[in-house]
Amino acid sequence: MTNSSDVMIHIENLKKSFGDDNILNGITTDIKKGEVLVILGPSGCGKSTFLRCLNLLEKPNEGHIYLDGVDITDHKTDINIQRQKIMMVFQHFNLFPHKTILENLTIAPIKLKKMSPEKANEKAMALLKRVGLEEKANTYPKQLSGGQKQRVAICRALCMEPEVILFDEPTSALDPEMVGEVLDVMKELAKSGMTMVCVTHEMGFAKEVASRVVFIDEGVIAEDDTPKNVFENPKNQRLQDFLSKIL
Amino acid sequence: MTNSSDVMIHIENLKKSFGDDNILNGITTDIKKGEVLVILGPSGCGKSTFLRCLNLLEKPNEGHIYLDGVDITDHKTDINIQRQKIMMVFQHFNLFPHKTILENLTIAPIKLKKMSPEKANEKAMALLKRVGLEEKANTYPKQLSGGQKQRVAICRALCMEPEVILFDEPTSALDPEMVGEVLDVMKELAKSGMTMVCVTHEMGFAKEVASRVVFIDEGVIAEDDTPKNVFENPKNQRLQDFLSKIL
Amino acid sequence: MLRKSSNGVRIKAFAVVLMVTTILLTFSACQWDSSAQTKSDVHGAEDLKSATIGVQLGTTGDIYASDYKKDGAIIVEYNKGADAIQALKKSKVDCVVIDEQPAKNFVKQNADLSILDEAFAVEEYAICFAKSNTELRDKVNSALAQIKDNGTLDSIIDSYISGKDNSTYQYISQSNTVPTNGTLTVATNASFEPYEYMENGKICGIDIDVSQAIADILGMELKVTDMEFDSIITAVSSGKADMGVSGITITDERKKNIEFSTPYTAAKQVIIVRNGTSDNNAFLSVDKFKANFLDEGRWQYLAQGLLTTLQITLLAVIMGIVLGFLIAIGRVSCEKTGKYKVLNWILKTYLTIIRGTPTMIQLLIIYYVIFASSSIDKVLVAVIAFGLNSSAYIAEIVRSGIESISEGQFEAGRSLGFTYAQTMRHFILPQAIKNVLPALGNELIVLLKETSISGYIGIMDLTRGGDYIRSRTYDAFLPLIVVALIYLAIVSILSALLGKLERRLKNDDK
Amino acid sequence: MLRKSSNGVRIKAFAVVLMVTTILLTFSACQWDSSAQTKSDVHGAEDLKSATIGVQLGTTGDIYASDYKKDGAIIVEYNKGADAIQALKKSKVDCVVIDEQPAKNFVKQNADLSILDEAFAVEEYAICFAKSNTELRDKVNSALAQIKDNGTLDSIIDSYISGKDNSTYQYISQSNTVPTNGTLTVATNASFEPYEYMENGKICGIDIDVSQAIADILGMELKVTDMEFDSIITAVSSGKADMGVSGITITDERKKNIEFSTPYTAAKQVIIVRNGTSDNNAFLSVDKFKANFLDEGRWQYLAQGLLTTLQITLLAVIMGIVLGFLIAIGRVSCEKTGKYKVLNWILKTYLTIIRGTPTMIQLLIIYYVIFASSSIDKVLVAVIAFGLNSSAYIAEIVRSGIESISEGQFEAGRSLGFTYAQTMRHFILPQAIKNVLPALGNELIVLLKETSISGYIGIMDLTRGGDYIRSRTYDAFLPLIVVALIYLAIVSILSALLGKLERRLKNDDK
Ligand SMILES: Nc1ncnc2c1ncn2[C@@H]1O[C@H](COP(=O)(O)OP(=O)(O)OP(=O)(O)O)[C@@H](O)[C@H]1O
Ligand SMILES: Nc1ncnc2c1ncn2[C@@H]1O[C@H](COP(=O)(O)OP(=O)(O)OP(=O)(O)O)[C@@H](O)[C@H]1O
Ligand SMILES: [Mg+2]
Ligand SMILES: [Mg+2]
Repeated sequence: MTNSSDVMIHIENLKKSFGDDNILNGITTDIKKGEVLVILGPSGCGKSTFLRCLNLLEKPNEGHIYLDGVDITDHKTDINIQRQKIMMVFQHFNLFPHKTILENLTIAPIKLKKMSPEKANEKAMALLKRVGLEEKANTYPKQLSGGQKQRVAICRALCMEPEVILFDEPTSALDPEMVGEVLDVMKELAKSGMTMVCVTHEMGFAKEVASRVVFIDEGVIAEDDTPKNVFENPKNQRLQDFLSKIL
Repeated sequence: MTNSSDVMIHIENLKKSFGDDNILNGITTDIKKGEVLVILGPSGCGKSTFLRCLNLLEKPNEGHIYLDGVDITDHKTDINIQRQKIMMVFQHFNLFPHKTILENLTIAPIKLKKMSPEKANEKAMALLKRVGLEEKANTYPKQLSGGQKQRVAICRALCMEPEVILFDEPTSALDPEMVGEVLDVMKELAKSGMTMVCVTHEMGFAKEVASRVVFIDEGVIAEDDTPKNVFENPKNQRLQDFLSKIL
Repeated sequence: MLRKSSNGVRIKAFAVVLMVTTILLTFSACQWDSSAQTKSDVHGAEDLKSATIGVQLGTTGDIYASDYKKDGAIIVEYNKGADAIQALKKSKVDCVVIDEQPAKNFVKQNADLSILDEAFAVEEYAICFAKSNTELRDKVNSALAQIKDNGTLDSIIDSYISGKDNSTYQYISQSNTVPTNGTLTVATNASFEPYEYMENGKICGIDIDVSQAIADILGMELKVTDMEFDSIITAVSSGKADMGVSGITITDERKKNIEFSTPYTAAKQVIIVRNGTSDNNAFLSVDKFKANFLDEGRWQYLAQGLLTTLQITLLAVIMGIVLGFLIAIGRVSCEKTGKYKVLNWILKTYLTIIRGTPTMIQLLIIYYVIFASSSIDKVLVAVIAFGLNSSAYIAEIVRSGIESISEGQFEAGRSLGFTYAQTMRHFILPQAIKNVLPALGNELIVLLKETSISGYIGIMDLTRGGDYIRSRTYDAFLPLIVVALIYLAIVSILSALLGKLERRLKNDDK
Repeated sequence: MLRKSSNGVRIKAFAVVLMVTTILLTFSACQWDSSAQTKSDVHGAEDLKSATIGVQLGTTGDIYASDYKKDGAIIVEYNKGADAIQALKKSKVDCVVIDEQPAKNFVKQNADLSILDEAFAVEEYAICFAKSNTELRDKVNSALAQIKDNGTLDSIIDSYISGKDNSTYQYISQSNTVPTNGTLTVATNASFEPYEYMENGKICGIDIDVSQAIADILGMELKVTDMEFDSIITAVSSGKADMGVSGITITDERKKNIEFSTPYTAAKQVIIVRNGTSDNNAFLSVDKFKANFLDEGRWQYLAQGLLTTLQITLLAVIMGIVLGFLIAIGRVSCEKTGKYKVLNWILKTYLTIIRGTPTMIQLLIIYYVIFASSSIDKVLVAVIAFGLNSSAYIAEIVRSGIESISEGQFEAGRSLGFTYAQTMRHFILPQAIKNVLPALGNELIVLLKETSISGYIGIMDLTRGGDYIRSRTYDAFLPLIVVALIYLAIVSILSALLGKLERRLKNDDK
């Protein structure tokens, strides 16, 4: 068990199957503090499943995940407490349509962190200002464009002051003209030192921001290197095929 | 009242409005026996409405339509008898899904023309053979492709031995690879001397088969000429715009 | 269940008006070909021989009328006098033989019925004395005449016969002086209500009050002795009693042995017939309206019934919603987690049972089986029955509402660190509720209509209230129609509100 | 209304099994805390003074029990003896005072009840003779002993009291020879059923049969004379009649004047109490089952009721479908053509009324208002009521079915030269029917459940059948549960068939 202080998440032999389908076949890796990890892989290879295992939206069949040294796969761990450290941003935003933007941001801190509503509102407004949406605070999600929604979703995650944020194809449900505004927010976040795990097809983002790129194939990590090496000098045959298709 | 023997349909000052919307603003024209009339016009100009007025699926507000010398807009005319002379082929085929192809073809002759089932079947099979669908006789519409459905719909019209057939964009609901097979049937029909009125965006068909082309704009006939003149030397400004867009 | 017409409230207001017309027309049409209102063929007791006679089961009228069976009369026995009258009005029988007192009431309320002048059977009651005691007899006769004239006799009889329950008259000894003329001993047999019977250990009844009134006039003290009926005459003859007062019918046989006073009352059987005047076209008359709703404050049955109906509906729907939500949440949670298989089975079975059996049966089982031994209020029983019933339907509504919320909402909640229950509460249920509000409103309407079966276990709900008035006024039309109109009005109002709500929710979602 | 679980039939078969368990558990749980089955505190007539006494309204028991009111007893009067017994079982009263004969029946059927040995009140009936006529008295006494011994007396009494309706025994004069010992004149008062009363102009009854039996033994010809009750003793004393037989109670007073035979029968009031044995856990015993369903062929009520229910449902759904289709076609045609505005209004109003009022009210209006005057069969009334009711719901189902058929189908039909009606018939309706079949099936299920209110107008449907058995066996549990199971079974079968149909239609459309 690696427990050096700069490791945020330690993943050990993670396996996951749905019925007879083995999706993840033993994944072992460390995610360091402040690292921006980009995960690549063909459709259906298990990228989302991997991400969802990290905050236990899916229960792994085998293996261990240590978050800040705590084994979150242990039955005794209170997963709801651990999840507060590791937020997720979804492809389809999943904002709460019956709550205003501000409420979307503040409900979790208020209810779960017992933050005072005033403080939560202040914090939320600061975050919204950061992504340029402070004037939308009191509107409802349906009044926002896709890009705006995703920026709000990122703010919602940040509001909980997590240690890691997971992104599952955060731009692939967006119209092309909106992709940029979301990526900008993510880039800024990466620069601010946030630990991020991103599943994305935005190679530009990966090249510019990622500190490490992992390629998943057949349920295992088939390549794990710097973006430079991965894009310019891919060793794995499948990765080469994959890159030739999407670049 | 023009009643020369070679006039099939005489249309006199036909007006039609829906509520306050005046769609047809006084259309007057003759359709001769054996003529293939193609009607052009921008979307929503009233082409379908015009066609539907011809067999009284829409009731004109003003004007008269004489079919073979009979005023079908007259209250005293039995419209159900007159309609048997003037069949319609729809954009969405409108086959009867609960009846077999053969039944689709034979029900009208049997019920309306009191044709014996044997004779109707024989006739229907001959028509199906003509369009290459005899082996589909006992299947149901849902088992056919769009092109096959439209060919069946044409056979259904022919089975009633009409004097005129109206086509309302018969190919525009079809996948491109199926357009040809339907146009072929229509061309063959035109050559056989059938009087046809077609709304279509298939300019190739219009150029090749039409004996006359009519352009409707603002509810009146804005241009009425041979295909050659219409396509190569359009006089009306709107027609020029229209052609420049679709060619 | 109730799809809404797009035109909404205006159409409905119109509908209510048109409805009355339609029903009236239907009704008139139906009445038209019925030969209900022909005059009876019975004009006297003689005609009974070939008549169909309605009687109340087991009454004197029944016994007397049965004598005509051998002559070819057909006797139809009804449980209630009112039913016999109803049958007479509908020409199902030719006449009704019944006691005079109720007969008078019936005829008062039905202009198309008359009592034949010829009494069918009369029994006159008189006071008896020893053959030798004509002195007392004469005194008593003059006393009787006096109380007949001043109305005392009628008041006494009325208080026992017509207004027994809420009698306002009670004969109270009126002599202020101490009786000075000695004792008047009266023999009676206290087992012939209302003439003489025991109540709270005291002998009372018409005969006793009459005797008291006579004693007052004669200035004597009354002493009543109870004995066997067949001993009374002996007691009077032998002088053990001064007189016998015990509903004694004057017969020739008896006259040989004893003296009778003038009769003080007569128990009469009469014949009611249709008189040929039709009261058909009067079925919306002011009188009818008054009889059905204003007389004796009958509208209160409807008001009370409406309250009960609304009470049952409201409480039941609340119970249904609470239970329904719990069941739905249980079902969804079980299916989602795959755990608690037994709970899921139980819930599923519960739903299958409730939705596979009639509400009526559920009501009966809950009333007669589950709460058989407890003396729980019936309205509460109904609330529980309808609450359980609607809970099953509401559960399925809510379940489909929850399932219509995308899985992503769940994941968003959980990934923020909320527990399953918190996610449900804060994110899933608020959205689900909004989605199912129209369906819940519909369920309220369905339930309101369904509560009309409460009368089966004897609850005075709106339906039963109308039914009750019907059983008092012998008029089915007005009470039932008015009840129907009340239901229709409530349903229409609820539908209109529901439509408004639906439109607002739709606009909200835009 | 009835959403289907995807697992279909297998789940349902399981559900039925589990259901019984669930209900039994619920029931046991409910019974548990009820203090129903404690032993009564009444051990003899003395204890009545401080007891709550159940009686049947207006019976001798009622009158006698009322004597204890002054001592502090509480009298609760029930309309039916059975209700009083039910109340006793549920500890709502401490004991029931009632005639001996029905009491025996009740106790036979309820192991937890007993009759106290101490009879509450006994009236012995005997034959009376003139003081001087001891010779005849002795002869009659020995004749009475003879018919008591050979069972004739019991048979006579039984045939009048317990089995009156379906009596198999009738006393028929057994002497084959002509009576040779002269005439036996009997005085009676034929107005005391069942002892002596007039039937078809003849005097009959227990006393008459007993007299006949005695006359047969004595070899005498019987002659019965009807007279006033209080004249009988005089007639006998004076020798006008040989003996008096008229349910005459032996009293000391009478003994002074006449001779009595040995009593030939006794009318007894008895006290029924709870004996402390519980019959709770026996509610599924073979005996209970036998009592509820096998004895007296009671299952026939269910079978007959089920038939009636199915009959009403089926006929009503047919009527509903026919009417519903007509209304739907009318509505669609009116809206499409924009003509016949009045017809459209009437149809809309009809739908609003039917769907805005409870089925119960509709049933009552149709029974008591529309068909009040005709003697139409009640089942037919129900069929019409439920048919009209379902027609409104079916009309909306069909209308939405028709509207789901694309306009193009209409145009195709019309453009081929078919008339509006032909197009409807050949193209629109066949497709619409296929679309609405599942909804119609559902309506059938809803209707089946709804017919359970038919009992309200006195139809012996399945629900009422169970209710009827309940009123005979004083056991609410078994009959109602079995009825519920029958409904559940039918609904489950229909649901399964419906599911099959839906799957097939879905496959058809692929
Ligand atoms: N809840 C589930 N039950 C069964 N199979 C599942 C479930 N979730 C995912 N899968 C299967 O697991 C495999 C991996 O899914 P996953 O969504 O992780 O792929 P992915 O790499 O994210 O693909 P994409 O790029 O399309 O998002 C797929 O074959 C999918 O069908
Ligand atoms: N039943 C109707 N009621 C009201 N408006 C109608 C109706 N049918 C057609 N219209 C209107 O009449 C106008 C002409 O319609 P029509 O279908 O004849 O146009 P079109 O020339 O066939 O167009 P397209 O090329 O799109 O088929 C349109 O504006 C349409 O909205
Ligand atoms: Mg994915
Ligand atoms: Mg068109």
